[in-house]
Formats: sequence, C-alpha cells, structure tokens
Amino acid sequence: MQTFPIQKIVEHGPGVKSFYFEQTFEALPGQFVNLWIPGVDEKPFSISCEQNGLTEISVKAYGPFTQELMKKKVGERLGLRGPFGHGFSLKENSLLIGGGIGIAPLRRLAQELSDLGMRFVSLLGAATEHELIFKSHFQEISTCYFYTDDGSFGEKGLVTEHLLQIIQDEKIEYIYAAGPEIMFVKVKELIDPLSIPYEFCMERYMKCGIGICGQCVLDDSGVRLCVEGPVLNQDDLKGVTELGKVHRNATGRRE
Amino acid sequence: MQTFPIQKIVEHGPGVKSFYFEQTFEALPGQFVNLWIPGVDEKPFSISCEQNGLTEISVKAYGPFTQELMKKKVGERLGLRGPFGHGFSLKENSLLIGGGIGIAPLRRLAQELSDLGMRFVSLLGAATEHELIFKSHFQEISTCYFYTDDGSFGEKGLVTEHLLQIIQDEKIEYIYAAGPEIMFVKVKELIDPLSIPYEFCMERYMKCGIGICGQCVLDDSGVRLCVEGPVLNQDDLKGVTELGKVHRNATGRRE
Amino acid sequence: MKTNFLNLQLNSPLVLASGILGLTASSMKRVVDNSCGAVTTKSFNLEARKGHPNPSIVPFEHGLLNAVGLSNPGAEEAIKEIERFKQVSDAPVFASIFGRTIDEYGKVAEIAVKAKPHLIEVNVSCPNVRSEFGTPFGDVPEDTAAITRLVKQVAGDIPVSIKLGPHGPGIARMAKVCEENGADAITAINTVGPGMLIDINVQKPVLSNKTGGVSGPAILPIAVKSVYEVYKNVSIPIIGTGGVTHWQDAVQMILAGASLVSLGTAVYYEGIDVFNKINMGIQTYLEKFGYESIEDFRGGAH
Amino acid sequence: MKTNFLNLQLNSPLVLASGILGLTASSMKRVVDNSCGAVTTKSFNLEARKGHPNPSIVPFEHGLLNAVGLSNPGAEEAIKEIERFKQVSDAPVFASIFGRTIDEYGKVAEIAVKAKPHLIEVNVSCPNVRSEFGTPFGDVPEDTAAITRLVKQVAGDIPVSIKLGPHGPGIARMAKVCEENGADAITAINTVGPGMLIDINVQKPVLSNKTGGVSGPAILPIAVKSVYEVYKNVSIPIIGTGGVTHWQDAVQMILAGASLVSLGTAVYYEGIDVFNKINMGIQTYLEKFGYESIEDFRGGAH
Ligand SMILES: Cc1cc2nc3c(=O)[nH]c(=O)nc-3n(C[C@H](O)[C@H](O)[C@H](O)COP(=O)(O)OP(=O)(O)OC[C@H]3O[C@@H](n4cnc5c(N)ncnc54)[C@H](O)[C@@H]3O)c2cc1C
Ligand SMILES: Cc1cc2nc3c(=O)[nH]c(=O)nc-3n(C[C@H](O)[C@H](O)[C@H](O)COP(=O)(O)OP(=O)(O)OC[C@H]3O[C@@H](n4cnc5c(N)ncnc54)[C@H](O)[C@@H]3O)c2cc1C
Ligand SMILES: Cc1cc2nc3c(=O)[nH]c(=O)nc-3n(C[C@H](O)[C@H](O)[C@H](O)COP(=O)(O)O)c2cc1C
Ligand SMILES: Cc1cc2nc3c(=O)[nH]c(=O)nc-3n(C[C@H](O)[C@H](O)[C@H](O)COP(=O)(O)O)c2cc1C
Ligand code: FES
Ligand code: FES
Repeated sequence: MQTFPIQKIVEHGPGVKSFYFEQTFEALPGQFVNLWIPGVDEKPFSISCEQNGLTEISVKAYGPFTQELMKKKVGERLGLRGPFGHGFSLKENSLLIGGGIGIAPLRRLAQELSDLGMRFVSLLGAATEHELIFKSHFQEISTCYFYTDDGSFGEKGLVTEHLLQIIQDEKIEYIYAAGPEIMFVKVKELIDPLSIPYEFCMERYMKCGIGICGQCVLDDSGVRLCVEGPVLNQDDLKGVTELGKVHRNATGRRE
Repeated sequence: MQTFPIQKIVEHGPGVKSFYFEQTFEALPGQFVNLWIPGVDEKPFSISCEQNGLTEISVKAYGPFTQELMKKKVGERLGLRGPFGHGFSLKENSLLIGGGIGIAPLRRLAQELSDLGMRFVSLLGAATEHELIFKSHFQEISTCYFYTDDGSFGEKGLVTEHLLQIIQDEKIEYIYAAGPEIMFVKVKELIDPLSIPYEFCMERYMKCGIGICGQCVLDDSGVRLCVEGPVLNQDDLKGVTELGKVHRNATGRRE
Repeated sequence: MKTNFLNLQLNSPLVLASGILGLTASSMKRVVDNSCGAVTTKSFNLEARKGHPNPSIVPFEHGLLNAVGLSNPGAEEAIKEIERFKQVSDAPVFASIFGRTIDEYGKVAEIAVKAKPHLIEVNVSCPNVRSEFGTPFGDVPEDTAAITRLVKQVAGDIPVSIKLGPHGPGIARMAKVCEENGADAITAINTVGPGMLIDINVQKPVLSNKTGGVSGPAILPIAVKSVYEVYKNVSIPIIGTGGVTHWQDAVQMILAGASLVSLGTAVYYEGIDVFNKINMGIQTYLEKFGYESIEDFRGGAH
Repeated sequence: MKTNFLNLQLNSPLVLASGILGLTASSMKRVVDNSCGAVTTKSFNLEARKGHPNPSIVPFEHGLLNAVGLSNPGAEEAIKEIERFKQVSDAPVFASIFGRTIDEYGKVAEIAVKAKPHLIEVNVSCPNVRSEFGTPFGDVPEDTAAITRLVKQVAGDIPVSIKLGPHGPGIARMAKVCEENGADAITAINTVGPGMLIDINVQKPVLSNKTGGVSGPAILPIAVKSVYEVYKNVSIPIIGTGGVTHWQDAVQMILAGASLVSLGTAVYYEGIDVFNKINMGIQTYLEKFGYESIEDFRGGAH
C-alpha cells in the first residue's frame, strides 16, 4: 500500500468534490483505485481524469466513508492502490450515458476518445445542476444532452427519456453507460432490441480489489467485477442474472 | 538450491576424479560452488573447467564427504549453488603455482589466460604422478615445471624448490598460487622480498558461502573468504595474521 | 489427473482454499471450469458477519496480509450456495465451518450437513479473530478434541477435515489429537503470524484490523514443514495448503505427504488459470519420473 | 545518528543480529566500520558445538532458511573474541548466550560477564534446536521467568535483554513475564517457523537438519507485529529484529516501538554496506518530518 498527499481539491458543489494526487501510474478509462482513509476504511473509486501529472478522483458524499473524505484537506495522505480492473474499449460514434457520479469514469473515457479524435456524444443526467460534474468539459469536446431531476440544468427528467431518439439522430453505433444500477436496467431494456453493442461500468461492494475474496462476483456468470470488470459488455452481461436485483452486502448476503 | 544430474565422471587416478554438470552459469577463474550430496553434507569446490557446455569440478578423496562423492555415478543428482566468491585477476607473464588438488582452480585460470592469449608458466606439484591432474592440458598451453613427492613424475621435491630461479628465468611478473596452506607460507616467504604481486586461492571451513555466518572470516582482516575471497592478493593478505597458523573449525574454535 | 481422496473422485489433486472466491456457487463453478479438482467454501458460522472494515486484504512483496474477519452470510445462506453449486457442477465441494463457541461448531455443522457437502472442513485456526474469541481453539488440544468429536457426531457419513495452523503447541501433536478424536483428514495450514505492516508516511498499520494472517509465497516453507510433520505423525490424509504458487511448490507439498493441495493466494499471483498451470506441471513431473499418479511419490521426501 | 539505549551511547540505532558475522572480533569490527551501531555475538553456550552439517543455511526466494544448530566455540573461547573486539572498537557489544538447561544459562552468563559485554542477550527462542532440547524455553512462561531471574542475578549492572520468538503462548505475554522478572530489554524476534524446503528432483529436504528457521523479508510483517504488541505490553525498550532489509522496514520497526533495530539476513541481500544505506534512509526520514532523533517517532503507529 502506498500513500500520497492530496495535491489539490476542487469542490463541484455541495457534497461533490474532486481530489488530485500525483500521477504515479497510467490507468485505462474505466479502471479504478482503492482509496484508503487511514483509520477509517478503503473503497473503490473510478479515475475521472489524468492530466498535468495528476490523477483525479471525483466523489459524491453519500455514506460515512465519503462524508469523511469530504473533510480531508490538501496535504493529508490517502492510500491509493491500483489501477484495478478492465477498462472501456474505445469505439467510434459512441454515446456516453452518465448518471450522477457515474459521470466520473465517463470523463476519463471522453478525454481518451477526444485525444484519439474519435467522435462521441454525451448524454448526462443528475439530481441537480452541480452534480452534472464536468459539464463544460463535455461540452467542449462533444455534442451534449443534459437532464436533471429538478430541471435546474438541461431538460427535466431522466437520461433514458429520449434515448432512442438520440441514438437515431446521432447515428450512434456504440453505447457506454455508468451510473446507478436502475439506469442500466432501463438502458438495457431500451437498447437490447436495437442490437447496438454496449458497455456498462458497474459497481459492487468490494473487499480485495484483486480478485480473490469473491465479494464482487456477479451471479451467475462468476465474473469478478474488480478484475474482469468494472466495465462489462453485453456479452459479459448475458450471464448476469442479478442486474438491478438484490446483490451481496459486506457479509456476502443478498439484500 | 538446484540439483543437477552428473553428466560425466573422469577418474584421474586412485581417489582423484572430475565430475561434470550441465553448465548453467558462468564462473570466473577462482570462483567456487557449494556441492551438496543429498543426505550427507555440502562443501565448497573450485570450478576446474567450463567447456562444451559442461562445468567441471575436480575432487581428491580426503575425508568422509569426498569419499562419499567418489561413490557417485553418472545420472545421480547433486546440489550445486554458486558461483560464489571473487576470482583471480588476469595478468601477463604470470606463474601458476599449484599444489595437489589446488591445481583444480588453476586449470580454470590457465584456460582463461590461454583463451585471452596471455603468457603464463605453470609450476605444479603433487604427492604422486596421477595427482598432477591436467598435466597434459597445462603442457599444451604453457611452459611447465612438475614436482612430485615420490619423484614419479617431474622432479622429486616441492614446488618451492627452485621457485626463485624459475621466476628469474621466466621473467615472471605476477604469481598465482593454490594448494595447501603450508605452500602459501613458503611461497610468501620467498617472494615477499621480490615485491612481485601475487594472489593466493585459499580454503577455510565454510558454512553459508554467502557471507553471513562468519565461519570463513580471516583474522584480523575481517575478510570473508566466501565473498571477498577465496582469491586474496598481497594487500588483502597483509591484515591476515592467521596464515599457516590455527584457524577455525566447524564450531568456530581455533585449532 | 484423476485423484482419489477418501471416498471421493477428483479430476485434479488441486483444491480451492477456503476464503478465496468461495462465497458463491458462480465463482466456485468458474474455478472448477479452470481445472480445479474440488472447492472449499468461505468459512461460515451461524449468524452473518460483516468482517473487518477495509483494507482487509493487502499484498506485500512476498505474499498477502489479510484480516477479512471471517465475513460470511451465515450458515443458512451459505448452504444455499453449496446447493446451487451442486446443481451446476460434479466437483466435490467442501463446507468450511467455524464457531465462536464449541457448541456453535456443532450447530453450524448441523446446518452444513443439510446441503450434503462432500467434506466438512473445520476451521479452528483462523488467526484473525484471535482478539475477539481469545486463543484459537486449534491451539488448545482439549478444545480441538471436543470440536472434532462434536462435528463428527453430526456429520454422519460426511468426512471431516480439521484445518490447523502452524502455531500453538505443535501441529503434529494437534493433528494426532484430531485423528484420535475421529477426524478423517487434516488441512494444513491456515495463514501464518499474524503480521502487521505500517505505512511509514501516515504512521498507522495498513490493515483496519491492524494485524492479519500472512499467506502466499512467504509461508511455503512453513506449510511444507507442517505437512511433513503431520504426515509423520498421523495416518489420515492431508490437504496441504500454504504458499503454493507454482507446480514445483505443489510437488513439494505432495513429497511432504499431502494427498490434495489447496491454493489460495496463488489466484492473486497467477490468476484463476493457476489450476491449469499447476496441473500441467505435475503432469510433466509424473511423466519425467514415470509415475502413474501422485500416489507414487506422496510422502517421498520422508 | 547518535542513539541512546539504556545506559549506552550508539552511533546508529542499527545492531548486527546474533548469528550473522558475530563469530569473531575481526568480522564484528568490520561491520562497525560500516556504520553499524552495536554488534551481537553469535549465541554461545558452555561447550563447543559443531552445529548441523551443511546445507545449514539456504536462500529461498523470500528469505533464508537456516539450521546452523547454534554452532559455537564455547563460552570461554567466545569471550576472548568479545575482549578482542573491545580492544579494537568502542561500539557496544552484546553477548548472546544460551543453555541446554536452565542452570546452564546461569553458568554461561557467569563466563560472559567476565568479558564485560555492554549487554547480555539471552536466546531462549532458537527454533532450530527444538528437537534436541524439546520446546524452546521461550515458549514456557515459568522457564523464561527462571532464566531471566538467574541471568539478571549473575549479570550485576550489565543490562539483560531476553530474545523472544513469535511462537508459543504469545510474545506480548512472554515479554511481560520477562519484564516482571527483571529484564532490561526485549529482543524480538528470532527466526520464524521452522520451515522446510524439499528438492523435488532428489526428493529430500534441502537442509541437513530437514527443518530450519525462516528469516529475511518473508518475516517482516510478523516481526513488526511482534514489536508492536510487545511495545503495548511492557515499558522496557525493544530491539526490533526480523526481515529488515530497507530503511523503510527499519522505520516501520521504530514506529511499532523498537528502540534499536537489528539486521541479520539483510547482510545477504544488501551486503555489509546495508548499515550505511539504512542509516542514510532513516536520516532522510528524520529530515522530512523535522524530527531530531528516532525517539520523536518511536511507537508512532500506536
Ligand atoms: C468500481 C467502482 C467505482 C466507483 N467509483 C466511484 C466514483 O468515482 N465516485 C464515487 O463517489 N463513488 C464511486 N464508487 C462508489 C464508492 O466506492 C462508495 O461505495 C460510495 O462512494 C459510497 O460510499 P460510502 O461509504 O460513503 O456510503 P455507504 O453508505 O457506506 O455505502 C453506500 C453504498 O455504496 C456501496 N458500497 C459501500 N462500500 C463499498 C465498497 N467497499 N465497495 C463498493 N461499494 C461499496 C454499497 O452498495 C452501499 O450501499 C465506485 C464503486 C465501485 C465499485
Ligand atoms: C574455496 C574452496 C575451494 C575448494 N576447492 C576444492 C577442490 O577444487 N577440490 C577439492 O578436492 N577440495 C576443494 N576444497 C576443499 C573441500 O571443500 C573439502 O574440504 C575437502 O575436499 C575435504 O573434505 P572431506 O569432508 O572429504 O574431508 P574432511 O576430513 O571432513 O575435511 C578435511 C579438511 O577439509 C576442511 N573442510 C571440511 N569441511 C569443510 C567445509 N565445509 N568448508 C571448507 N573446508 C572444509 C577442513 O579443514 C578439514 O580439516 C575447497 C575448499 C574451499 C574452501
Ligand atoms: C483473503 C483470505 C481469506 C481467507 N479466509 C479463510 C477462511 O475463511 N477460512 C479458512 O479456513 N481459511 C481462510 N484463509 C486461509 C486460506 O484458506 C489458506 O489456508 C491460507 O491463505 C494459506 O494458503 P495460500 O498461501 O495458498 O493462500 C484465507 C486466506 C486469505 C488470503
Ligand atoms: C544464519 C543465521 C544464524 C542465526 N543464529 C542465531 C543465533 O545464534 N542466536 C540468535 O539469537 N539468533 C540467531 N539468528 C536469528 C537472527 O538473529 C534474527 O533474529 C533472525 O534472523 C531475524 O532477523 P533477520 O530477518 O534480519 O535475519 C540467526 C539467523 C540466521 C539467518
Ligand atoms: S473485490 Fe475481492 S474478488 Fe473482487
Ligand atoms: S562461509 Fe559463511 S561467511 Fe563465509
């Protein structure tokens, strides 16, 4: 385990912050790190950006761990292990569908696609305006569609609202999604009939991050999300029977 | 520890044999290996030759270990660790003084000098003819002077008999010696006044071969024979007060 | 590489060790699809346990340090996974059980039996829960004897293996105690230590539990020695575990006396494919020496 | 890096561990010339011992396995080396003693005292001579208490450190027993295991003694944990030993609570120069955190 001082903190709005660390590894879009708050706990977080020698992680305050994280100041040390997992593939004419903090891994993906000069369209939704993190960044490098639950920015509603229309209008050939699981279920329902290939960046409770504890394994496929995921494509997902249903908590019990 | 089957055995005469193993490392002249007879013991032996993909070790039956070794057959496996230690430097116009099984490391040295086209003279002694191992090999590549205790080959007597004369006649500029410690004492006595630089390939009781047990350390220099030796030059030997005197046995006691 | 063990037929002498990918039927199935001969479930007890907060598993240069804290969904949930597994695979499944009290071992075994596992492995040696439960039962001959008898009574014709650690009053002596009290096999060893690693910049132990068991390559010599000593002292078969990463390590274990070899941390070092690789290595070894099965050299180092 | 320890002044917190280059004055002198703060002699007892045949020390990927078998020239010879060393060096020298019986510890201490070593280190924990002497004394609280009292009685004003292993009934408990019986310091830990390695081609254990103690990087977490627990439980200072190879390891030891850090196997991995390298690393650490001495962060991980 190596620890690194926080180099910079950016607050996107209440309860949403980015933390920057000296970049000591190169991660593929979609890969994640385990972030250790000494004395507290360690949890997985997607890398949202690699730029200017810094690795960025973007976090939404949620439970005890992320609330503790919000209190951290520049110079304090956090443990960083990784990068872990299997990232996104890189395809032309893609649509990036992000929900809430799920926008974080998509930002890293957008950065990479843009660097490679590959066309993509962004479809981002969140509870409210400030949770649409990196929206100006996405706007600079792609066509964007925004949705908020409260209508404070973009259209009021869910990202799935006009999904099929957007796919058609933008001649989308590949779909990436990251966000709450319920979003995946809806997206999947809508796009499965189109047979457009897709990749979801998923989350599960994780312990080891290195493929041995079995905590993050998806029924019935046996896929370890921390190694073969967190990005899964439509084929990987065929064997997954638990999407949007109960999954395992810290004890390993389904809930 | 790795073990290797004996590839070939050559008997030089009663109680003197060479054992050949597949060559898996390159040793400098003077370096040694630890040879393990499974279930028996492990002792240090100089490498006497590297040729045709084989590493050769030459052994004189002496005590229990070497007697056990004499019983080994082709195909049986022995452990081989090394190469250990610090070998000979390579100098022009040198004299190689070998006594008994001390001829073994000198043969590897002679091989190297000859390959590099460097002139050297050989002065070899042993109890009896068959213990003058590799004599034809030395004859092929150098001027040779031979001595035996029983006069069965070469002159009757000790290698030190006409040493000063030979040094003068052959215009010797560097001396290498390997053999019984009493030989070193005599050689040293004779050549110290000439201030010709020299190197002795020495032996001490060894346990680890890797510089940590302290068993082979020479009073008062603190030199570890298994790491800084077994080849020591006249400067290394200045601090050594125990040459030809008592030295440590397996318990570490002087005897 | 067909292997017989007690009354069981395995396709390989390799077993998935307890605590590694043994939480669900789907991951155990995946391991069997990669040529593992039998699987062991994560150890479970009566009630669900969350285990220790993260970091609970950290790699160091020579192995892993773990203090998962025996997290498990509880016996009733755990046996559902065993049942699911048996529906999708023919490979033997070993139920690993533990208890916070001697009695609890009996109760958990009663539940385990319902799923008809092919063997019950009794974990009396986890070093990570020492502070919570006091000395591991496996360090106390009387406790180990009592637990063995209790589980055997409940297990009926399901064979029982007691999983011992290298600590305590000597593993050979403890193995004898198990044999005398009816155990059908010994699993040796559990993790070693425990150990601790401190981050020198934040100046705190890295594991949330501070200390954790050491597994992986660092412990191979201790595991080989344990199997060797147990083999000398008892005549029931041994499931050798600890630090096996390459096929040569597995061969060492068998030469020391192991009937089956189980792998945990190797899955981290070599991936799930490690079972294939080690099977192939052992196969080469058999051919080189002209052996027909691993029984031809089991215990050969004695 | 001046360091105080008990009543002694050292030029570095690093100590040469017992059994490594500690057989003669000349080799101990050489280690001190390479910036080691104090040296410990090879453990000696009354009579000369040849130890086990070779191979008695074998490297494996993650450390060493050794069964030297406490070879030594006997107490009377050993103290001559201590006396010689004191003539050529100002660095403190620690006499490591052991006995085959409790009484022998007292007799050896009596001889050791004649050479006026700066500390007597009492080895009650060597795992390699288990089979010959039964359980190490260090695993039995009553024996350890008796040995501590006996040596203290003989030692007069020479401080006494008891060297404990990670096995037995818990090192923290044993350290307390030592403290209660008058020990001035604790040395933790001795080698771990024992372990065994088998050559798969000749199908025999590699060590002539079959089993041997594990040292080096593999055991660092176990050593750090042991020092941490001892520090929590006693107030006498600790000489931390086990697996320290790089300066970061030494810092871990000090954060766990060590007052001095001793090195053995590191001499194999890094050469005699290892003492210089680690001193320099600790110096950088002091500067980075603005500490004046290692006392400023000793025990900092608690
Ligand atoms: C691959 C991956 C990438 C992630 N990327 C981000 C990111 O970029 N930004 C971000 O804010 N969050 C991310 N998360 C989620 C993050 O790990 C935390 O779970 C989340 O921030 C809430 O944690 P909490 O402890 O504050 O809340 P809690 O109230 O403790 O947990 C809230 C929920 O988070 C989940 N959770 C808790 N602990 C873990 C754990 N150890 N592993 C996985 N899920 C857990 C559980 O489902 C729980 O119900 C990611 C998760 C995964 C698996
Ligand atoms: C660097 C080095 C290179 C050597 N090269 C050769 C060689 O090429 N050919 C050869 O025949 N012999 C060589 N020897 C000597 C060899 O290691 C044996 O000591 C010798 O062969 C006698 O062993 P034994 O057990 O048969 O006899 P023993 O009767 O057991 O021993 C005879 C004498 O050998 C010495 N000895 C015994 N054990 C050891 C040991 N572990 N380490 C060092 N010395 C020991 C002792 O001084 C002892 O008195 C070398 C020794 C060293 C240190
Ligand atoms: C992350 C992890 C979790 C473990 N959990 C358990 C467990 O629940 N029950 C058990 O008996 N052993 C458990 N063990 C110990 C292993 O089964 C095995 O005995 C030990 O790790 C040594 O083998 P290895 O070096 O191959 O990993 C666990 C080990 C690890 C690394
Ligand atoms: C070859 C060798 C010989 C040893 N001999 C002794 C000994 O005589 N007395 C003793 O107390 N410890 C002895 N030890 C143990 C070391 O002093 C030390 O406690 C142990 O090796 C752990 O430290 P390390 O990992 O730095 O080597 C020996 C260790 C080795 C490797
Ligand atoms: S988190 Fe442990 S296997 Fe994925
Ligand atoms: S033989 Fe051990 S130091 Fe040289």
